[in-house]
Amino acid sequence: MVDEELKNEMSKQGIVTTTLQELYNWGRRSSLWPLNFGLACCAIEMIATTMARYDMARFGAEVFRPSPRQADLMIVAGTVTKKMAPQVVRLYNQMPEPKYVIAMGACAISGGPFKQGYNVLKGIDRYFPVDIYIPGCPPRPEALLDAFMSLQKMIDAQQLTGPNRPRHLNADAKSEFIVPKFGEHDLEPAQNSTVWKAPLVQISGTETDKSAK
Amino acid sequence: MNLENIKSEIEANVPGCQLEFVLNPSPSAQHSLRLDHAHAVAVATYLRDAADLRFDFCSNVTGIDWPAKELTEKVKVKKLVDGEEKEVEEVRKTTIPGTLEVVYHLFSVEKKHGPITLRMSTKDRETEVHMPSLTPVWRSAEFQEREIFDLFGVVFDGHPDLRRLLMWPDFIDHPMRRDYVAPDDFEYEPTAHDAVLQRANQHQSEAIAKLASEAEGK
Amino acid sequence: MNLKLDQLDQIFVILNNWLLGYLPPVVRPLCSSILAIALILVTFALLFAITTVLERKGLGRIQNRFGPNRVGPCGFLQPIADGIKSLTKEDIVPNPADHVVHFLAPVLLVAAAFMAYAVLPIGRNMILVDMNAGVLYFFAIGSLMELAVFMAGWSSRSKYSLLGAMRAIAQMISYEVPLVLASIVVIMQSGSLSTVSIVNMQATYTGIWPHWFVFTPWGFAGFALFMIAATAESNRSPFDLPEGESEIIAGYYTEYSGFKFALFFLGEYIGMFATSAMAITLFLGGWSAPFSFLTWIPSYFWFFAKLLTIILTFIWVRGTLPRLRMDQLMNLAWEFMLPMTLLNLLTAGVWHFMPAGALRWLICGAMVVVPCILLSRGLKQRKKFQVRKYRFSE
Amino acid sequence: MSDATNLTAQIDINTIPALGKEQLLELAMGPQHPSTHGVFRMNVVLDGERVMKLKPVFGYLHRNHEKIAESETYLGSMPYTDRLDYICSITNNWAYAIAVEKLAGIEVPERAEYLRVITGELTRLQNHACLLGFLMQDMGASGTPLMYAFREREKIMDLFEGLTGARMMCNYLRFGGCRVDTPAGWMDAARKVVAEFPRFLDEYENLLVGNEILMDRTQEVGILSKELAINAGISGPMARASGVDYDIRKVDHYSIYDRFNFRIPLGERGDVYDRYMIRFLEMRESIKILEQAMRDIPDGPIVDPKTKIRGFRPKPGEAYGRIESPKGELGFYLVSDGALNPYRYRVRPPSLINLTVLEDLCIGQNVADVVVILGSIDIVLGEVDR
Amino acid sequence: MVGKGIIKGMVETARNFLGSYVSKQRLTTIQYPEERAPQIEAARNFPFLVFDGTDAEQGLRCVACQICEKECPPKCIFIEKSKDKKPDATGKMQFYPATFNIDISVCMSCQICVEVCPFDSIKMDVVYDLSNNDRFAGLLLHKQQLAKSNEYYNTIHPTEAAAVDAHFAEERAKAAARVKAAAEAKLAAEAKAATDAKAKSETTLADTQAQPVGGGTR
Repeated sequence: MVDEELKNEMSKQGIVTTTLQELYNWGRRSSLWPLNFGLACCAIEMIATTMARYDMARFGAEVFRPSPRQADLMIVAGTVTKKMAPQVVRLYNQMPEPKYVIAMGACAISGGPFKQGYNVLKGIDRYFPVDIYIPGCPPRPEALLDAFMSLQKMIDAQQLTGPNRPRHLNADAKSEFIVPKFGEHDLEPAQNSTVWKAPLVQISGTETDKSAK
Repeated sequence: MNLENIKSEIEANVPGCQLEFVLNPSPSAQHSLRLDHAHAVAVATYLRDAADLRFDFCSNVTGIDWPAKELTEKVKVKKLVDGEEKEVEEVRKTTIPGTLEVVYHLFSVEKKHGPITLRMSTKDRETEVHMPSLTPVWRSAEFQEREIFDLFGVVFDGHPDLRRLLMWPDFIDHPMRRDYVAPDDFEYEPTAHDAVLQRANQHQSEAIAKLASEAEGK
Repeated sequence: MNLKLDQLDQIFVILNNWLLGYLPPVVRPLCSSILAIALILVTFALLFAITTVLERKGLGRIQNRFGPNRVGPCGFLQPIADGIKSLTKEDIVPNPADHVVHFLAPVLLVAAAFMAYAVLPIGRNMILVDMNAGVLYFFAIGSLMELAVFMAGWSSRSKYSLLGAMRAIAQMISYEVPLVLASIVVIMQSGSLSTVSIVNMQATYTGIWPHWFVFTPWGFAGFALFMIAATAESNRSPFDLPEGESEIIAGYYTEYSGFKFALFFLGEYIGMFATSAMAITLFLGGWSAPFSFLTWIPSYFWFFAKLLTIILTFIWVRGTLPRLRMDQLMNLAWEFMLPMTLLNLLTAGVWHFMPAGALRWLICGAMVVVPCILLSRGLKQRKKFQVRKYRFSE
Repeated sequence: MSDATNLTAQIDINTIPALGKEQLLELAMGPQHPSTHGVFRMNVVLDGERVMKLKPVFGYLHRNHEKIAESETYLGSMPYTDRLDYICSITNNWAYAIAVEKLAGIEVPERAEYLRVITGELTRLQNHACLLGFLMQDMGASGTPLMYAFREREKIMDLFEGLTGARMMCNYLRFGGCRVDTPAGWMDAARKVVAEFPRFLDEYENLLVGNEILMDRTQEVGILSKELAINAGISGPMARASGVDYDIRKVDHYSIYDRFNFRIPLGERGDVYDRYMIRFLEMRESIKILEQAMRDIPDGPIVDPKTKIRGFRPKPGEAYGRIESPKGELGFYLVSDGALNPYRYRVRPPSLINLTVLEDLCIGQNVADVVVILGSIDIVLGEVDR
Repeated sequence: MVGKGIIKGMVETARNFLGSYVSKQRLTTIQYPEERAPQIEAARNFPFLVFDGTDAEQGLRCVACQICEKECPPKCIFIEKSKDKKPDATGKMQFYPATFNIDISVCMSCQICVEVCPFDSIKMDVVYDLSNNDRFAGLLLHKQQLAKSNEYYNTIHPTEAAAVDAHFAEERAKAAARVKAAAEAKLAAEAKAATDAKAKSETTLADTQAQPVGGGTR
């Protein structure tokens, strides 16, 4: 591996160095094919992103694959309901590594405005890891493009070896996640505890004067 | 189209039916008729087919949950207290039994009039939740009655395909009932209020207790 | 000057001979073939890469947008990135699938698609094998691709794959018939199954006009029918039912991922190039120049120019038309394409036996146009479809 | 590493009674399927490619809108209505506003009515344009018509953003009026968009209306009879394609639609082509309404000054209000018990009720027709499942 | 003739293809990171808090009245009132928010908080490219992130901000007038008290009159 300084020096002198890692990361990031998969309102903005005005195709990402087997990127666009959650997790499991997830919109991140609904999953990251979150309800198409570029940057910065290597290069890391089952009252399990690590919120939880109100 | 006239017309043509006129005090003045279970289908068929009514378009079917309500009213009662007749205030409690109500909104495509509103109630909310289905009269009620069966738990007798519509088949609750308690998934509520805050706090204390017990176990 | 241009035309042949000159004569034929095969593989793989970009950019332009323009200069490195990604992608074989067949299907598809190039003359004297049954060989190889498709659909054990494979088989077999029949007229006329002699026949000129078969009534009809059938054979829009994404997800390759999926993509495009090249060979004069005064331009240039034109038309059609339905596809094949190709055989016969002149043109032209109108009207009337008038309520 | 489950191994066979024929293929289309317009599932039983049985499965986008609304204030539910039929938020606002106005007896100033009509008809335009695009997408037209439709939609989205601040979730209407008045120059921009819209329609007509493939795929496919349409509660363009002369804009005389001169196109056969063309013609009529409304719009207040934003409590009672949304009859049924939030809040979703006849339309058709029929019904899952 | 419609369609797409090279109408793409669509004034995305002057803490207009917190439909605002007071935009002593959090992973950009705010302190921002990979900390905006200056508000919503500024100027003028009036009243009262005292000493009558109260002491 060539260190940064040397590389800069060489590129100044007109020598372009490309390591295998860079080539690999470049290939991965330049060819992110999303899964043709929309859930709710945000899906319309996702479609709008691929349309003429915003044209996601410029990044080589207009190849919306209808089959998860051929997709690299899952854009969770919309509310994930509890009835839908097992299917979403299954779709994620069916995607081949390396795979990435963008949680688009409030609902996909946290359940959003429908958070308190009995059939709404409070965020898809309860069942599998999400790489980029886009807040907004719905996020504008530009926001999706922005998230897409952040994802590309994230891929670019990945080291293929060492402790920080991405999941798909780590033989110990799982690429398959538990698919929840339909229970009598709720999904079982309600979250995948290996993925979902919510901090114990002390912001409101300990506000006794507020709860007394 | 006066609902009173319609009522008397139905009563004349469907013998034995018991209709109750339900007044709607709001400015919309959409009053309604409450049907009895035994004659509901007959009345509905009459409404659909009668030449001057022709309510052929059942637009909307709604369920409403009325849990048992305890009314407390203070009543002044004359009582003999210590041999003396006195007016005493007494708190009288009356319980209005809970019921599940289904509301149908009808329009006429042919005559272009409407709406009229029909209602039906179940006997209670626990066991006697049956009600005749009007799907044989209006197909449009099919999915809506299924939805009410799903979310309120009203069982429609005579419905061709009464399954849960929105929730999964193994689900056992009826979430639109007002006493439904949603499952506990309040792990992360940074901006919680009121009821949610209580649930979140409860969750939190449980989680902390669990952590503590785990630590003890170790 | 002329000599030089001739050399340019034959540059690959000359280079080949020059390279082989260093080898012992025993291995020369083998090495020659290997060289040519390598060249074909590289050229058409490159053409595949360019076509995917052109298709995506062309569709983009049709749809009022840019299309890929960020990866590499003007987006032309896009296929390379796609390739790298596909190569490094995890390869999933579903547990219930037949692993061996699942693996063999894409390999067979690509192999079959490339094998078809053996008999396609890419330029003057540029052909791998000048087989005297070249056309026959081509269609035989074409059926191999159907086998590959069915293997893919069957081995995946997925319902969508199976539906896709069923559709693909039905479609490909149905269109095989008009495809072959449409090309028979050329064989009748040229009296040869060899692709080289077919092209050589067309590479002569009257004045400045070439003797391409497409410039005869039967040739034109044959070309049109051949192209329709070829579109169906290569599963391109509007006949892309086997992979009709809005209906059956991705058809027979629904369960394929990673490089196997890329191979399917490659195989489909290579197959499409091959059928288009066959159409060029049969009807458009192969590598011959469109005007006699343009013969100085190297022959392979003309071949690729014609190929690119056909590919662009494919892209254009894809950008415009909705997909047909299965039964309509079949109706088209059996009720329109088949009778038309059979009548076209008759036309070609009449053309052959009539003396040259305006009358021949008139009769043969009528023999093509009249049944075409009648058949299409019949098709339309039986289905009773029409543009409708609507009433309004005030 | 590889996944054990097959893609379609999730069929719920219990929902399809066995038919005793071994050649039948059970196929679950959805909930993730490219042409179910979201998360909708159809359990289809196929004989070859012919549909023998079809059972829709709902609830994959059941977001408990009605339950949530019972704990929201009346105004607080307004932004939630945006997310019902998320393609046309303003008509959803409108239906809800009309129901609340009926419940509380609120009058709407004239300018606000005009603004409602203008934004509502713009919504109808973009909904129908998108629908035609999606329908063509389902037929496999590789996105071109959809792209053209979205090109026009973006112009209308710009208008919405200029007026209401958001592209999709406008949250524009208020009880007794509208939220904000038009900013300077907005009306001119809107006039320009409306004036250019017919050009798009012509382009569309050239591209597809006379297309033989389109006609062959849509004519005599998915025929819905007039009687069934009425009995099954079908409303909107779908009912009108079957010849039901019922447009709530004409029947209920709500808002100020009486002032405009427009016609209702009616179909004869009730097949997919009619449903497609009725929407196409409706767009032309909407343009007429828009032109008249933009010509006549008066100055004045945009909201009834008596209505309160906070602490709005209608008297106990109930009301059912409905409008002609682009999808059909969108109704809201509200029961008030005099509190800050509705006691019962019910949406009458045209998309769901129009799906009642899906099985009737699909039986005996080809599997490729199913997606086209579904597309022609024009559903939005946010509204179907709420 | 079959094929006429198809050819018509092909011509249309060809026209668009060629047109994309000459006309902006037929090439509508805005190449996002480099080009951006012109900012629309009414646009809204997430709320922010306006502060006057330069100090975000001191100039914050919010008085922690918690109306927005209550009215927010998805309940994504969390406010904690301060214990002490500070002068607000018009100079009155008011509470201020000790904590003001907005969970933008829940916010639905409905603008109701802006509508109900009586102090013009919460407004809608137009920034949309907020993608983040931090689920918890990255999407919970605190007071420091939310507070943005009035100048910024003026740049993104000029018309609206001008009206608000005018309103505030008026309020401030009124407040100043009130202060002045109060001061005058105080002076007058003092003078009166002096004369009263004088009178009192003369008349020795008990002073039962209430103190005259000036404006602005509320």
